[in-house]
Amino acid sequence: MSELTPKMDGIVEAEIERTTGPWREAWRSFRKSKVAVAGMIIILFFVLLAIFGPLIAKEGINEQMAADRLQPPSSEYWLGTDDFGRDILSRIIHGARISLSVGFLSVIASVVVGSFLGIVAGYYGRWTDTIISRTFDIMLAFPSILLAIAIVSVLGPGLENALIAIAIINVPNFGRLIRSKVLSIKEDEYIMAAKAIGMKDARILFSHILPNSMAPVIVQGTLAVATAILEAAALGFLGLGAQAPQPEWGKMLADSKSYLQSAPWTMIFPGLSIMLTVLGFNLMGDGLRDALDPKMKN
Amino acid sequence: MNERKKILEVNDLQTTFFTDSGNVPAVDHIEFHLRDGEILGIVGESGCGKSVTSLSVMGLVPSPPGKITGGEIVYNGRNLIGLSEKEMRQIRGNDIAMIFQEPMTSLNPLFTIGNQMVEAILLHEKGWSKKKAEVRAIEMLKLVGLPRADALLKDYPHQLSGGMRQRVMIAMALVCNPRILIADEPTTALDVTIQAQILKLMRDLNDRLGTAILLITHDLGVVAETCERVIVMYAGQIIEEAPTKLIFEDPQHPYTKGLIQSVPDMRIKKDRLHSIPGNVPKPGSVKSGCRFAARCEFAFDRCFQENPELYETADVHQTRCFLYDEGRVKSDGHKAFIES
Amino acid sequence: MLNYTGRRLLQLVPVLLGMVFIVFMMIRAIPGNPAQIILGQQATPEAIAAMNARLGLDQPWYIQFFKYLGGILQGDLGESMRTRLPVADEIWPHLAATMELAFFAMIIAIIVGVNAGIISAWFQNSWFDYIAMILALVGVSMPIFWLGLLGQWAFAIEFSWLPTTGREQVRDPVHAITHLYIIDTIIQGRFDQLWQVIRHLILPGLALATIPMAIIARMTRSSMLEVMRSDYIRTARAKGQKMFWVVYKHAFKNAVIPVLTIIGLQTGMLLGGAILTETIFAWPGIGRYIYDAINFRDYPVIQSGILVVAFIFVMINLIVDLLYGLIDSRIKYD
Amino acid sequence: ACGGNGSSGSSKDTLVFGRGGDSTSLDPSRVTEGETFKVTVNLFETLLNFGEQDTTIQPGLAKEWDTSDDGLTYTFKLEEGVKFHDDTDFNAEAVVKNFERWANGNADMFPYYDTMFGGFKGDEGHVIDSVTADGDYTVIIKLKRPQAPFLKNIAMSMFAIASPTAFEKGDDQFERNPVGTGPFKFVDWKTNDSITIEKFDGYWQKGLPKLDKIIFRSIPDNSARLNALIAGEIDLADGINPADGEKIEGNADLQLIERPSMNVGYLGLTVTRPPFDKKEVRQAINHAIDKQTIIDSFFEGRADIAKNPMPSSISGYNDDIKGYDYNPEKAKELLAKAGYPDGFKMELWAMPVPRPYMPDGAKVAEVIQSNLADIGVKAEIVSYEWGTYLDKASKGEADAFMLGWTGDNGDADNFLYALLDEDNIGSNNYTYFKNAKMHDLFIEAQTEVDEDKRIELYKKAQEIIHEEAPWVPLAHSTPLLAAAKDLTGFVPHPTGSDLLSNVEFK
Amino acid sequence: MATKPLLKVENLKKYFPVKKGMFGKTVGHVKAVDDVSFFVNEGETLGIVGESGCGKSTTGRVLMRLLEPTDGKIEFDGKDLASLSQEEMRKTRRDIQMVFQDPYASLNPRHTIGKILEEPLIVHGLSDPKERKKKVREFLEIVGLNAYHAKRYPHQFSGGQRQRIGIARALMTNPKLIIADEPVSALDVSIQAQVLNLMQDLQKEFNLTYIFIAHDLGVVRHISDRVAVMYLGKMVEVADSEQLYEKPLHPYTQALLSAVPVPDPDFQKEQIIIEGDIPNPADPPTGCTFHTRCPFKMDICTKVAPHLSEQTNGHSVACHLYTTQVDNDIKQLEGSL
Ligand SMILES: Nc1ncnc2c1ncn2[C@@H]1O[C@H](COP(=O)(O)OP(=O)(O)OP(=O)(O)O)[C@@H](O)[C@H]1O
Ligand SMILES: Nc1ncnc2c1ncn2[C@@H]1O[C@H](COP(=O)(O)OP(=O)(O)OP(=O)(O)O)[C@@H](O)[C@H]1O
Ligand SMILES: [Mg+2]
Ligand SMILES: [Mg+2]
Repeated sequence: MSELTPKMDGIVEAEIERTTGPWREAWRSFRKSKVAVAGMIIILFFVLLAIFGPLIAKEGINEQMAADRLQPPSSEYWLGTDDFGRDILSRIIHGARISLSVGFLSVIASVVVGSFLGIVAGYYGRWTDTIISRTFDIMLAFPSILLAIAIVSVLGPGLENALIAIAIINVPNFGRLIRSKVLSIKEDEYIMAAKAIGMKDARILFSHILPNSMAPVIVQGTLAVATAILEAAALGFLGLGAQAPQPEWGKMLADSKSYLQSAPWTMIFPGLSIMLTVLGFNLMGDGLRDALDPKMKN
Repeated sequence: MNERKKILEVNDLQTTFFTDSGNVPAVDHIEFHLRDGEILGIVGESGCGKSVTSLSVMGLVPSPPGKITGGEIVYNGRNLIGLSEKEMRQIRGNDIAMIFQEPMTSLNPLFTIGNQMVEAILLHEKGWSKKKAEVRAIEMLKLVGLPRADALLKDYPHQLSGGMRQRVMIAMALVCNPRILIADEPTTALDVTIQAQILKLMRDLNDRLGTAILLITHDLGVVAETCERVIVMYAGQIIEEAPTKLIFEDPQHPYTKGLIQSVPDMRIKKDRLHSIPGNVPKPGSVKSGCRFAARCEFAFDRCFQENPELYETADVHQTRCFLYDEGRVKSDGHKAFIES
Repeated sequence: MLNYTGRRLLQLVPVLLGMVFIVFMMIRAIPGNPAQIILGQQATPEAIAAMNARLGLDQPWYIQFFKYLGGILQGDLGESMRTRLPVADEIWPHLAATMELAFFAMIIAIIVGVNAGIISAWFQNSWFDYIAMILALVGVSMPIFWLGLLGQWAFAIEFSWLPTTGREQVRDPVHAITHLYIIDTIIQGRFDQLWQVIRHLILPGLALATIPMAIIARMTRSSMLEVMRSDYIRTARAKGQKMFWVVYKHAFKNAVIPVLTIIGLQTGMLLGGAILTETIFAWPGIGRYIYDAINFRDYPVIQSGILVVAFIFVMINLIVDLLYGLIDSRIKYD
Repeated sequence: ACGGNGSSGSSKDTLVFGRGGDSTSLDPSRVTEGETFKVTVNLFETLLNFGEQDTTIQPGLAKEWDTSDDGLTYTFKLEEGVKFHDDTDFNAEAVVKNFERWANGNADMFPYYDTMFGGFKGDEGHVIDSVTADGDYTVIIKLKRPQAPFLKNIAMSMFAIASPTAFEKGDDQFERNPVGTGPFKFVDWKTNDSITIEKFDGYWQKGLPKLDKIIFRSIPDNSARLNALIAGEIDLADGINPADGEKIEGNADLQLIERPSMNVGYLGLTVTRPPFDKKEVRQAINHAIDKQTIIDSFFEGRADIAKNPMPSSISGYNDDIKGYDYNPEKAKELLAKAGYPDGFKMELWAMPVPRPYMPDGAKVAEVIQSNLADIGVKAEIVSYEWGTYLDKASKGEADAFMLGWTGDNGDADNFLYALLDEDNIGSNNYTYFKNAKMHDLFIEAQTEVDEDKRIELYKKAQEIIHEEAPWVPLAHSTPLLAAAKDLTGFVPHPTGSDLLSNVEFK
Repeated sequence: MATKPLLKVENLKKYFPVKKGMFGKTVGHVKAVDDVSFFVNEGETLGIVGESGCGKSTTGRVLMRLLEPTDGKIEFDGKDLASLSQEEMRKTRRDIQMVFQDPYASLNPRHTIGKILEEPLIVHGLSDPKERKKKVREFLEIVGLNAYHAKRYPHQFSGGQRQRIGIARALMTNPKLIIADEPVSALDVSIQAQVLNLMQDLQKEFNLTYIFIAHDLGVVRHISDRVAVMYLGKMVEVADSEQLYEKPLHPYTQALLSAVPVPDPDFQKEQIIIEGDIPNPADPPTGCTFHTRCPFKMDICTKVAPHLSEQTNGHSVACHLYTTQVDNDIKQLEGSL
């Protein structure tokens, strides 16, 4: 069998730089995209802000200084103060924690539930599929913001409930995504191969189908974090999300609506924070899509 | 045969893809010509640059990331490189036409056959009425052996079988009587019985219309049955060029030789196939020396250091191998090769 | 195709039924008694009891449900608890208001988004592409209520270019016939009013259009890029076709289906989800109408309102599905 | 701003009145909600009117009236020559028909009639015995027992006299096509958008109304409404945030208008929920809250500190009571006395919607929260969406909740009894406060016809309330409106229903 | 060469329902495999050729019960596979393995080569991790790769290398039968030769039996001892490969053979170019499915489907040209009319 091995290694080695897994490969191509990295830096910035910001933020978020109400940005209050005389910068920093947690937690919840339902529907098919898919159809036919409002109305306003509502309205999106992904992976040849070596269904599901359907979920998840932050802000704006004195950005926006003309900084900075964070997730989501979804690669 | 005029000359063509993972010289200093009315084959394994060569001639290299980075393509005395998009459009379809590998995807699925054919005609026959163009389209469809040609005009591509679609593609390509037809693996996606039909059609058309054909394939059988002259490509380069008969009777490059021997022959059962070890390198992955050296059993030191040129070994036969370097230094490799 | 449409409509029945049921149960899970809310702080317990009796809220839920369902099946959407008007009568002006706004926004979004997407794909990696796509990303990242308020501030207050709120010049109100004011003013030949109606549409329309525009642009671009790589585009170019026609005829027609899907979904979403825009611009639309109904626990309005919106949503998607067939003859409805 | 309002010169005969919500009905007798009355007060008239800016009794459709000594018989002499918008005559028979319509209804149809007159025909508590016509222009109303605020009740805009020919066509018709005798008649209603009314040429008061047309526009968002005013799209805006007051005053094109206050905003302490069952705790909370800061920050100073559950303009107001002062130390002492030296945890319910008596509940709650923190009480701010809020609070589920009240007829009974008596537990008495002595005082006052005696009774009741401290009365706010500079003759009424017949543009 | 049949297939059928409408009403069938019978002797290679869509892959999959057969008997090593329970079948799969066509799609992109190769061992209860690793290394070397490749991912290999991995995976459980579904179709010629040689070497070394599915007649001839030709779900001819290539009986086989381009410009062959396309398998022609393209079509061909019958020793063909029973069939047909 001498001819099978010789001289091959030189070529093989030339082609393969390092031992790289598919994830690391994706990371490499992700890193190459400037916008994606920019998005990641924005997110990282806010994440660090959320983690460490409260430690360095000059003042507590709830210290009311009636004398310093509605101060414009200055060297003392970099982003000015709100109508309680609270430092807006401090509140934005603390708000990062809220917005990011709502974004992440709600998406994680909907990914977990959605994936579970999607996998069950996609893999087992038949009546489970019918029931689950129909339920998704029903949920998707609702205008999502109305559905969220209705859910929050049932549960009562508050950050946790807003989070739950956002998680619920996102479930069908992930469920459908996973279901279709499972359906297509089910037809892939390596699934056939796994069956052919005598593998059991459960193992095929968890060791083959699940990991391979994760890429679009991660992409979708990143983008969904962005949407979730916006939705939380919208609910906050309607007074159905975070409650006083939580410095949630959407609520800060709503609270400062009437100062748009007299004290514009109270509304511009929270708005900008939302926009930047969401932009960060969107940028990163795009980058991830290019990195993880080879179909979109040029 | 040699008296026929060279209608297409490709000199020192280089096409490079500028990708994230580096520059890929997909076509690396290629030089060949096509004579009026001949069928020239380009063979080579996957990724060796056959399609890029043909797209370069058409000025259709996907850009970005691809770009023609050097050389000239002379058609009818005119260098196509550097022509404006508008001038190039005049040439495409009119003088040089092209058909592609996948008949399933090469026709726009959302337009009828008639629509697409008429479009092709009207693009170059300014002032023709649609009616006239339709008549011409039907004529062409009949020419390529499609039954019910007029009804076919109203059909969508998906209503046709693969073989029929490839015939439509050919008809559409020939609609303006081009001088050159470039066919990029036109039968690879088809079943053998259908492949036989299409190849026969192409030979007939070449006979009757005198269209020169540049036939790209990886199937040596197709080359043997169809082409007058063959170019063998490897990793972006031409490594051998000769009339078909010569290539099969007296292959010179070790790669060509290996390739021919690798093909299982339907006529005789061999115990064991000859095989070329190693993998086909991507263009650009071999930085120095002969692209084939790593897989070559006759390789010697020089092969790993310098890239050989195309040596003319006979009037009509060229090979890119140091074994045919006139000023060659005798070596073990050479001896072994000659003896083999 | 008719057959298919019929079947699709039939398939809608369980979805809509499920929806009615979910909404029905959900709004009853919302704490708060409609009678109390409608009657307000001043209400006496007797008044509340009397109202509960009138509204049938003292009956077990399943009786209420089947009564409502029975009504729906006879085309009766119920009667608003608050205003005591048939929901069917009340809903149309609101729906029309939102439809006018949503369609206006979608038209802007489609025209701008589709072309931006096409051009970005055509000149991939050009400056236009980069800028358009960054703008699109910023667009989807924008809290629209913020954008709306800023827009109102800038264009209506600072520059006084556009009206801030409402659908019409209040001092010169449009005589409503269809409640789609653009149509109404045209029917009546009041082109001065038409101009005003359009001016009123611009700010909320733009606010509402931002996100769909961005989404459409991105979707068009990626769909176009995929199509532009395909063989038949190469074929079209090899024929010598002009790039403009290759892009707008051959490529776009093929790229349009996912874009259409998105357009359908977004239109549907705007119809029920424009609550914030409607609030900020005092647009008497359906989102606001249902939102208010939720606040007032006006059960029939919530139920029927959501049902109507969902029905339109699925109908739009059905129409989009049927459009696929017109565009792509490979899609067969059987 | 030019805002495109130069479309026609006649615009100055038209008033566009921007407000927060739409009316639910245009039949005032059928609703309880203020946005309806804002319109109907201009379409209909009542037998008696309130004063221009107070709740004194003034002639209305009845030019004279007379009360019997036992307080059981009222005789009204009606204006003559008054026409309804449908050109039918207004007369005694019409009045009788109106009363009959109400008395034959039920609590669902005529909720205010129920509240104000104790029920309907046949009910035990129904106060009105009979309403009869004596000739064309005299109406006699007989009561079963005296009712002190009867005349004030009659003057409330829900008891407006409508054209019998119109309401006999059916309630549904009538609600959308109101016909009254008011200075304006109904033209058009675009739900949730606008209601248009125009001058009634046959109005009986000469020279009125001055405007040709009024358009009531709903603009739910406060900021958007102000924007519309600045842009000149509306001429008069209701529900101005106190925060915007200064800005409006600084705008040469606008004027700020203050509505006389007849309200109270308070923090209710549910006395059935420990530790608020202890009087000392409730008093401690009263001492803990810095009302001045609240008023300065979130009413922008446009409110009076409240010490009683009703505003001082109402007769019976006890000004001798000394309000709890802001005194955290004292509060801590009281807490310690009650057995909570380290404070406790509680829920603080914040109003989710702005109301005239509380323009921004959530923000006030934040101040209260930080005040309470100073005395060691950890308050968690909770909010429900408005319907839920009221429902849950009325079930006694809140520890402490913010709420308020705007008077309907300027009578003490309409504040004290309505909000704090045990009879109203489960409806308007959200604190579940109960006091037998106070209850007796209220019942007595309801039938007491002697005004001085009544005042005494209410003063006593306020003392009890002060001592027991079921509330922390916070503020009597001055609701704000804003208008274009050239608008004159607008006199805001404390009840919130403004008659616009005198309004014009200069 | 042993002559005991390892696998015996009788009247195997696989119909795919064609569904329509909301309730998925079955309106017809694609007869992907229609009444196919054949056998494979131990240690030999049976080649199956045919054009695209004729049911080659389906046959392979049904044999392993990756698709449930609609009807028929599959006797493997004395057991009727068609009647085994799912669990028994799962266990039996260690004796029958498959190699797939697409080297890019048949390896899970998220698993390392080591994991891919280990999996069959884990699944079939070889639980000592050390031993498993050892075996993985051993087989990697056997198929011409290196032990250190175990740590790598599929995308780091070329098509030919991946196909070797696929083969190694099939070998891990020491199977008796390997069904190879177009294992070299996606490979370049020079690589194809490597893989074919490897497969032949392995066959000798491990005494394997192959069912080798391909559409390339040259490849099939090279590797097979016997060859079966399929057309539209039916087997039209089975013979020793010498026999089949030298003396094809069925007109379709003849056409097929003549259509294959031969890499020899001097070779003069008689070209039989058959007209038309392969019919739609959902709506196959009546009678002999090939009659629409057959140059020798007779009346009977449009009405009666020919049976596969043995002509000479081991050479069977399904064609009326060779049917001795033609007359009987015609009689039968007339009787039924
Ligand atoms: N769009 C592209 N971007 C980057 N590289 C490309 C692109 N198109 C082709 N290449 C490179 O050019 C080389 C030659 O490709 P080409 O398509 O000409 O091969 P081929 O000989 O036609 O192969 P096949 O037989 O597979 O069609 C490939 O190795 C590939 O890496
Ligand atoms: N899961 C399926 N459902 C429905 N029809 C199927 C399915 N799988 C295969 N078919 C049909 O069965 C027929 C035979 O398919 P099969 O894949 O076995 O062909 P093949 O000979 O392997 O072709 P190829 O050479 O293209 O691989 C085809 O017409 C195909 O469309
Ligand atoms: Mg190619
Ligand atoms: Mg196959």
